[in-house]
Amino acid sequence: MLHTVNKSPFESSSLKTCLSLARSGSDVLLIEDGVYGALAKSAHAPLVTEALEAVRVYALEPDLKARGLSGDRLLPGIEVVGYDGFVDLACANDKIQNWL
Amino acid sequence: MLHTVNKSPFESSSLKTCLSLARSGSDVLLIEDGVYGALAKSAHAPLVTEALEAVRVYALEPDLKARGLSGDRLLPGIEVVGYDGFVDLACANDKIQNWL
Amino acid sequence: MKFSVMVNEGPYTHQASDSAYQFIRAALSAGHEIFRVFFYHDGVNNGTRLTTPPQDDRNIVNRWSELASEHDLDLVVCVAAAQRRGIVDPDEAKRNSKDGDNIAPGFRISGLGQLIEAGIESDRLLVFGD
Amino acid sequence: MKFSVMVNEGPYTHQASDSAYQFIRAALSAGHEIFRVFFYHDGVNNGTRLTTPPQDDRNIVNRWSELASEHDLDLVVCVAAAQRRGIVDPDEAKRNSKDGDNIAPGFRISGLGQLIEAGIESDRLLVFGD
Amino acid sequence: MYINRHAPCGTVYAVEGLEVVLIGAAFEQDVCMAFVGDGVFQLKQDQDTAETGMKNFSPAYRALGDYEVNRLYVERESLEERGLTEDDLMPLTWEDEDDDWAEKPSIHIVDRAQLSDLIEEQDILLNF
Amino acid sequence: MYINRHAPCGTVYAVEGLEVVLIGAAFEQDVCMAFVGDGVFQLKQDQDTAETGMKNFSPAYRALGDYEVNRLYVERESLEERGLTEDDLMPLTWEDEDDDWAEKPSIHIVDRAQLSDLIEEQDILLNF
Repeated sequence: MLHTVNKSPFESSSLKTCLSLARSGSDVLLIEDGVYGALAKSAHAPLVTEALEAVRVYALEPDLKARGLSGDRLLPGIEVVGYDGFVDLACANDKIQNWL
Repeated sequence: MLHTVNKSPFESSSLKTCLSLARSGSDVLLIEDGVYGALAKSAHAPLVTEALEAVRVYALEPDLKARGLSGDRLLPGIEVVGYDGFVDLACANDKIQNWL
Repeated sequence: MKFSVMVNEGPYTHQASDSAYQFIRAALSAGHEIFRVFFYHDGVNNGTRLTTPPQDDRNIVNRWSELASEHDLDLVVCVAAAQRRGIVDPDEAKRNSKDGDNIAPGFRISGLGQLIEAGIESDRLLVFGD
Repeated sequence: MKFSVMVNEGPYTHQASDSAYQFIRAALSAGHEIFRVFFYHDGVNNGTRLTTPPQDDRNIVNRWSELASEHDLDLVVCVAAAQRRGIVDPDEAKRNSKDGDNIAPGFRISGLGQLIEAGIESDRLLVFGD
Repeated sequence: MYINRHAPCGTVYAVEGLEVVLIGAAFEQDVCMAFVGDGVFQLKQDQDTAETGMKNFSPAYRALGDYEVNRLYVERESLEERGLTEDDLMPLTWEDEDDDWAEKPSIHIVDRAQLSDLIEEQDILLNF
Repeated sequence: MYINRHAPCGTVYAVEGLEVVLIGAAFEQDVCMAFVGDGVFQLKQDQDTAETGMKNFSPAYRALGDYEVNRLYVERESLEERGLTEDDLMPLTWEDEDDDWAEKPSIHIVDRAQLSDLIEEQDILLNF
């Protein structure tokens, strides 16, 4: 199952709710302001690091670049994908939950 | 100084930011979904209880009623006001900060 | 006391427009003056006359128009925000070659300077939004 | 693969409309089919032809119209949400006694059934919003 | 499954979400709803919007049973975090035609793990 | 004082807020800005929106100095919570005409208590 999160974890509970309900083996894609959840050294880094043991976490590259975040600022283990990768994830998972 | 907060503390950091920056002696008025911050027994009750030692906290009655919250569900020390009370607070304070 | 009010969210979508309306009514009842209501961000969507809300619901746009006419309120829609969102009056329609306009009675389109002026001229500026 | 996409926020105000557009372009490039794009909540505001964004910015509404014409996309604006927000086509204008319409080329107004159908008929339904 | 995560009055998401559920039920889809986070406030009893001038749409939840939407899952952890209990929620019911039209409760309190399982069982998920 | 609390790209609040600041400066008001919470992301270096198709408005912050908006207060706690440091921010400057047009930094990192004092000193507060 693919989960998308589009809100900053500093301003919304979406990421926390998503990670608390996503089953082991799920894909979680961070888009729009959701990509702030990928930041290393942030207050939410431990939450995401722990989640990485059970789910795969992706971040959308165009949205990272738009916000001035380069790959070396991200938590290790997070995969960076483009819109083509987003489409592939949507195909590879038979269900999608967009946490808005 | 009058501060207004219009977002649920469960979904937004507005209330926390407001209370961390409001000076002692300020008035804080909870409106719209902000009135959920007035709930007793909620996870945010300790934050608001502590704040009540330094600031006055008000909640807008029409917005409480719209959400099915009666006075006996609120933290002790929170004052309930109507729109007329909102206008009075805006007059009594020479500055207003609306935390949107 | 002289108030100005800024409305930053569209009708129905967010309670901000309702809250601003109720605050202004209460302020007028208490004998205060409303210098200006300034609509910014999605708030500009309060100013379209093309809405048709459900019959058993409030008509937010008409309510603003009626309040403006009763109390001679100055309802100003920000031009830059309105252009992004498709709120136009006859002048704007002409200037941008649009084939029609949708501004509601009692609203006028003007610049952000009107907001700055409202902040300077009023005793209090309140903001309702998201 | 057959995709449908739901867009719940207006243009410019929120990135949702941009994200949906970029996703659809990428899906089409990869050879997938877009069954329908359904505009709900403030998303209906993507369908007004009265916007005039700054000249150095993208024109979101025109971009949707062009994509629809190039790829024969079905862009559906929810009627109930559109009525609350003042998005009308000529039929709706007549039915609700409005003196004009503002629907952009390539968009059509229809009911929520179109969303349910899109959910049933498509392999995947993605939602972009706030 | 419709996942409801927004409080009822501050924004239109809850109302317009409910409109989708009612239309979706007419398509004879097997429909259920989940209430998580501030979404649990949608089911709070005694909502009275008169003094805000807004329309009170909370009675519409009582119609869900008539549309055969009778599985409303409410996350226990979300209630507790908000200091609410099941008694704070509207007593929503439906009539079971296979059981002599017996009136049965529509609201089911589930914990996070159960909700996670329920989400995984669904074909289509919509979030309001 | 303009208090900026929204991240830059996800919503229009930051852009439209900046438009107000630039217009306000033209009125020769004594203008300053505070960046709190996700607002600090507005000043992040190296923003490149090309692949999103959105307009990159971050260069406009560099124009603030020319409009004599040269007091940009950034809350230290907000930076730290996000794992950012002052080096992550755009190097915004202004030229002081009273000091032989010396180039001076516009960004001032302040802690929460200092920001609280600054807010209290203002006549008008607008939140974007």
